[in-house]
Amino acid sequence: MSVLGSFAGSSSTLVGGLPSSLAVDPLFSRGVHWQEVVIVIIRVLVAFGVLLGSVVMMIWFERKLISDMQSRIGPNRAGPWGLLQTLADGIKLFFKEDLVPNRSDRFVFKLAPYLTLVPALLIFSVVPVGGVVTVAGHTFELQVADPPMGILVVLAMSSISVYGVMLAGWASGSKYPLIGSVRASAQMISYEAALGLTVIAVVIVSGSLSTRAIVAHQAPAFWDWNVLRLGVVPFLIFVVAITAEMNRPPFDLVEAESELVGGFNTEYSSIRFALFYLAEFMGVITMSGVMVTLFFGGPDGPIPRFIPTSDLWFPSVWFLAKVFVFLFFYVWVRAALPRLRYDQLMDVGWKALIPLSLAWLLDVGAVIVWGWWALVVIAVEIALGGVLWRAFVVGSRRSEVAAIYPPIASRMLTVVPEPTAEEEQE
Amino acid sequence: MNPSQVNVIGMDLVAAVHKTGPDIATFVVSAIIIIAGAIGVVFSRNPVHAALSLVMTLFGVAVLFIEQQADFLAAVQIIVYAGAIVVLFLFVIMFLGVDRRENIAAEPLHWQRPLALVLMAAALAGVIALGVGSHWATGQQAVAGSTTAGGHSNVYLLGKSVFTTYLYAFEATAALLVIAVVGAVVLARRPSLPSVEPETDARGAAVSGQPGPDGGLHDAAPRGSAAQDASPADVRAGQSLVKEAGR
Amino acid sequence: MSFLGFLDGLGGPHVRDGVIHLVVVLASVHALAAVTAIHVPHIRYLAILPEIVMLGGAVLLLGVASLSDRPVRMSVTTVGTVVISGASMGLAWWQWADVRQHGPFTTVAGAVVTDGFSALIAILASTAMLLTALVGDGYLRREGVEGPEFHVLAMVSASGAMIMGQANDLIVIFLGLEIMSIALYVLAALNPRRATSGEAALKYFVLGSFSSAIFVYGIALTYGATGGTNLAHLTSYLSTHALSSNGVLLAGMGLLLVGFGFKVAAVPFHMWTPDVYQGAPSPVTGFMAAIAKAGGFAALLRVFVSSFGTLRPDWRPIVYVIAIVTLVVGAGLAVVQRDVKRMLAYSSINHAGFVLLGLQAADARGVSAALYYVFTYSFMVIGSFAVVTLLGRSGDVGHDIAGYRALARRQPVLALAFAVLLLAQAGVPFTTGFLAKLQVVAAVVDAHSAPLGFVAMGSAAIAAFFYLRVAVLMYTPRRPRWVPPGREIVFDPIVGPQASTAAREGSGVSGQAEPEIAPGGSLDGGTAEGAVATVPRTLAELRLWSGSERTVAVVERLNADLLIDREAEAVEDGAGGRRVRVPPAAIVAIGICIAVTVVFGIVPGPLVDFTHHSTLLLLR
Amino acid sequence: MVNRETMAQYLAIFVLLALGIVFGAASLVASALLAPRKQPSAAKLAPYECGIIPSREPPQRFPVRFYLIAMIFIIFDIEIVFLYPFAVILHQLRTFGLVEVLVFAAVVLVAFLYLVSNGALSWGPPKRLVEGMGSRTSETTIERVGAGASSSDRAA
Repeated sequence: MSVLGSFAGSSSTLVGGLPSSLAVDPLFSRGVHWQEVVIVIIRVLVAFGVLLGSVVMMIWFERKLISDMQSRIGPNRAGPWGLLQTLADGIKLFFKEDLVPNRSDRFVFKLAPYLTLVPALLIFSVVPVGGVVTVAGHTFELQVADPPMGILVVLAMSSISVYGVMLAGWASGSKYPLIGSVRASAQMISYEAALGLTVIAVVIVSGSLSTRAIVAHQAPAFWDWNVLRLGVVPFLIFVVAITAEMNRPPFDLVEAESELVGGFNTEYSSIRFALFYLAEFMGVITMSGVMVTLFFGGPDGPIPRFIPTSDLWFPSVWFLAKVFVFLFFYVWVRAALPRLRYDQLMDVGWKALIPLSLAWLLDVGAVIVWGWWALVVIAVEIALGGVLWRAFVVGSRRSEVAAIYPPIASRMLTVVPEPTAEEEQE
Repeated sequence: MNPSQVNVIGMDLVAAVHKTGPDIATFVVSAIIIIAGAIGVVFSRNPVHAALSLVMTLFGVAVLFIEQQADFLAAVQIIVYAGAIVVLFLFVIMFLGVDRRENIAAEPLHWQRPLALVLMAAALAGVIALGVGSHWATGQQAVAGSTTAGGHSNVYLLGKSVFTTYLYAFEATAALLVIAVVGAVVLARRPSLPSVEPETDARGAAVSGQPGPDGGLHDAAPRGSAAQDASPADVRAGQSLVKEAGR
Repeated sequence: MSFLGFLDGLGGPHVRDGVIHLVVVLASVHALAAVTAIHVPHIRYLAILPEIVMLGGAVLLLGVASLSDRPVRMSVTTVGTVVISGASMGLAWWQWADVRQHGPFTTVAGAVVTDGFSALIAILASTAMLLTALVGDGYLRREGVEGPEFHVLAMVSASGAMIMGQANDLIVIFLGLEIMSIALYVLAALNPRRATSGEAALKYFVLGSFSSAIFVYGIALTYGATGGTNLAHLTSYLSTHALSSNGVLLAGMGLLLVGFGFKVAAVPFHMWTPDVYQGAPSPVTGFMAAIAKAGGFAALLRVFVSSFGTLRPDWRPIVYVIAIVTLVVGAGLAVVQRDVKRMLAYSSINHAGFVLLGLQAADARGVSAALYYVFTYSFMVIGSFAVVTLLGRSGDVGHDIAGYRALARRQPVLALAFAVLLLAQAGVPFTTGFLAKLQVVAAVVDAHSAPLGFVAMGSAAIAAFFYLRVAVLMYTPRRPRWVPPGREIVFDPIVGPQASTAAREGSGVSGQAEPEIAPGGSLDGGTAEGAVATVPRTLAELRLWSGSERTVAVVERLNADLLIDREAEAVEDGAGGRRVRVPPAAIVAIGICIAVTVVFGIVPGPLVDFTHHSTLLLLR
Repeated sequence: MVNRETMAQYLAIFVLLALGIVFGAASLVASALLAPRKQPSAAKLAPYECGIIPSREPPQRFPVRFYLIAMIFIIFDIEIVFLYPFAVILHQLRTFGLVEVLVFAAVVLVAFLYLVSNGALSWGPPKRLVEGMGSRTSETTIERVGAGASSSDRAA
């Protein structure tokens, strides 16, 4: 309990920020000093560079790991162990023809890659990647930005990222991209709800939306990480939802090659295609970072007693290590699992994840407020789960479809009789 | 809050408030974004472009919210409006086949557009007159209290407000959501009996095919296997297949 | 214990705590709760019980319907709705009694006020719901509309009106308005067999949303001018600040008036009314007329008379003008209508003008009169549309006034009921309609707006004409049954050129469609009785009639589609005209409406006292 | 909390946004400079159809169910938006707040039940096939083609 008490104190300083006396009228004191602006710009540049570099590495890592898992060699020509392969591919794409199909909506077609790239990039801004550092008298956290609504930036951007896929498919003016984008947009909004609900569970325990505060609440050691504190289930839901949100395997129906050629980006070539590709892998990295932030204590080490966390480098190392685990996980899943069917995908999202995550977050709230009496809530929820199941059964029964086509055999074999004279007169 | 006291404080602050450079810059930029987006919504011939312009406007409004320190509202603006409602618009526009350019030339009431312009000018003048020459009780920090009074975050205060002052409104929203759902289903439904209008009936009888056992939800397209696995349920594509088979 | 000691030795108190944590993860989260508490609002449940019952009932009905395999039977939903609205009404009466004894009170952080006014509106809304459930039962069976959506939406809509009646905060008023309106938009589209139903819903929705937006803007400006949305705050703020010429406040008030004006169909904002009333399913139209007016006027009276009371000099002239225009346009345009529903729509605009008189008076007497008017009008309009529903037959079509000719011969009871309700709307003495008109006019004359009273009486005279026209037509004998094709063109002094159309239909020649098919004739068959003869009943007859094989097929199919349940329901009387079967539930509903209208017209005391006391409690 | 500190945070986000856009634009410019300039052939610009010449428009209509999905999503999104402030102040609101939210969630759950039981989420392949059409003759084919023509008119 002493541990818990200490968080409560730390949280109020982090969340509360300045005392109210200083915030009498923010209009007076809103100016931002130029030094701060410079620091901000430097931070952003560094973060951007690091992110781009890690994307390049990630692509290489994925290809290499997948080939290992499939007993292939993978890229091994460009650079040592094929490390420069991604770079080479990128450069190659610059030299390719930039086609805009003649049936396309040109403006939207050109806009779509940005709408995919920018959200993936902005999500990274709220992920705390390290501890507190002091440079030239200015103390700041290793994090691009820590707005008070931090985690909502993630959700807002993931809801914006629907646009990229949706518009890319529609603007192409072609069949397969359109189908891919229809699937993708329905899929993404479906899993976004589950995503939001699990994040709420996290917010309930930490009492703040700021990512830095969420991380601070998970100090000092691994048993206080939200993954355990919330009872693992929200984390599992989050992992599934985020995977589907990014259209990663096994939820990559968007670009199911066997059915849809290349999915929503079939008509894209050259650097526009590269931007989509970049955004996808950037999403993998940033979302892994979000997961670490929300559930695995961000840059905190597992046990502070043995391994220091207050150092300049250790937090970042911890963070990278945790993120790496998730990156490995994604590649592994891609290699191991087959793609879902569309109805299975929708069923998982709507019939399992969303009800479960809603129930779980209410449970968390009930436990906080009522303690053991929350069991009553849980019992009621289980009963309601039965009711929901009943509704699913009714729904599937009501929408049972009559096959409109006769059996193939009869279609082939029916002999069409010549109309008799009488019938013709009739 | 005692109103008279509020008024005194408000009056005192009117003179004192002045905005700093970044504030003005933020405001100007987001105002341009908002207005450009709004103009785009009105003048785009392609509904998809109009919807995207709407997103632009919403984004600009979110920036203004941030500038007013309403962080949470800004996030909600993006998540709900841009992320859900305009997506629904786009679904309807793109996937239900209304994404065609509108023919604006056809205008049943030819005096309508000049009248709209006049009314718009009048409304604009009214708004400006109101903004400049009137007494506002709100707008100064002191009235509603700081948006982050007492060291609490914006969300905290908003939540407090929702669960105390506006509790009844909050619960009433649930009813609103329920009828929204019922309405969506009712309107997406097809009749279980044939239409009574003779014109539609002559065709409707042929078109409606099988109304299904329950009068439940029906897709706009015939529900072959194609519709089931969400591949294109294009009406014409389906029919021309039949046509080919018939030959 | 030794285990914990061991852990202590291993990793210190952190580890120990952590292990406890892992064991009872959920339970220990409990300890995170902070100490500071927010002062939560006190809720007195009596104030919101009618709404809770109504909304809860709707949600329950929806849930039950969702979980049963086959569609819930109509009798079940109807009985359920009647029980729920009855319970809600009972609770509203309880509120009324409580308020009479202990006085009004506010609750839920001042967002809700319970006084006689709100109790009256709750009683009115739940009664309207009950009557509509009775009327709707037969209609829904006839039209083959399955499922509980009608009842659910209507109940939610009714609770929206109740919320508007008891709201003490502009935000709550807005939510009540939206809950009421959105449900009504969907209800208007409820009959998927008629394209006009969908068209009506679309028009209502687009214009209604627009007016809602205006309303919200009004709220925003009012908030800007006063710094609050709570009506009590508004009242106290305006009484302590001399803001009468404040532009923001006036603009906000004006926009609020526009928003309300749309809902109650006052004249510059009435454009939707005729189309929507005509297109919406008939029981819905009656419900809509009652509920939208009740909710709209409830909030309008409360906001303007009570909160903007100090600004009377500013808004009374506006209401004066709106009232005049509403009275004149409503009455004037109703005269030229040929469709009964459309005529009733314009007449409802006219009635809105009368209620506005009460608002214009802007005192206790005016509010009392307005309440009385709204209360009694609801019964008249629901009853009228109940009759219209019954006469509409399958498909809810053929509301042509010409079709009402000689109704008294075929269905004397129904004709009598309709006549009584129409006369009551016209303001004939010994009905509540007369008292209602008398009271508002008296109130407005008292409030030194006598010219307005004269205009109102003039419009009542015009209105009497078109109500009486229908009443007289119902008692006018029918024309000869069979008119040979193209032979005779009858000019009817009352219905005018319509008669010739009817004659053409009688000949089997319809204006719009192919001559042989005569769809107009078959559609109007029930009421425009000349048409009855047109559609041949047997194949042989048809062949004689047209001689074309193709026509046979087309007409056969048309008949199959159109006459499905007419066969089952319609009972022909000897004269060849078709009687409609009147479901018992509808009889009960119409009976209640007429009883209220006539009984309280003859014995005015109780109802007048009722509305009078509600007003006193409002103004306290 | 607000003022300098917060504004600096948002400034960083906007700088990152600008940087992302600049990066995208720069790479497009680079591609425009480096890519081959020749006019692509008509075949290259045609929609990709696996080598088959496209003969009809891409589909105009998708099942209404997609629209219903978006509708349900809005409902849940609004609920979620209300839950965020609730989550932040639950520790202060305690039982009261939780009960209010449970009521809210229960009402929304009924809406969800209604949607589900109306088949809005039944994507699956039909579990039981009902024979909807008799065996085929030339007559039925003609009928079907006729029906098809009129229904495509309606869709258009």
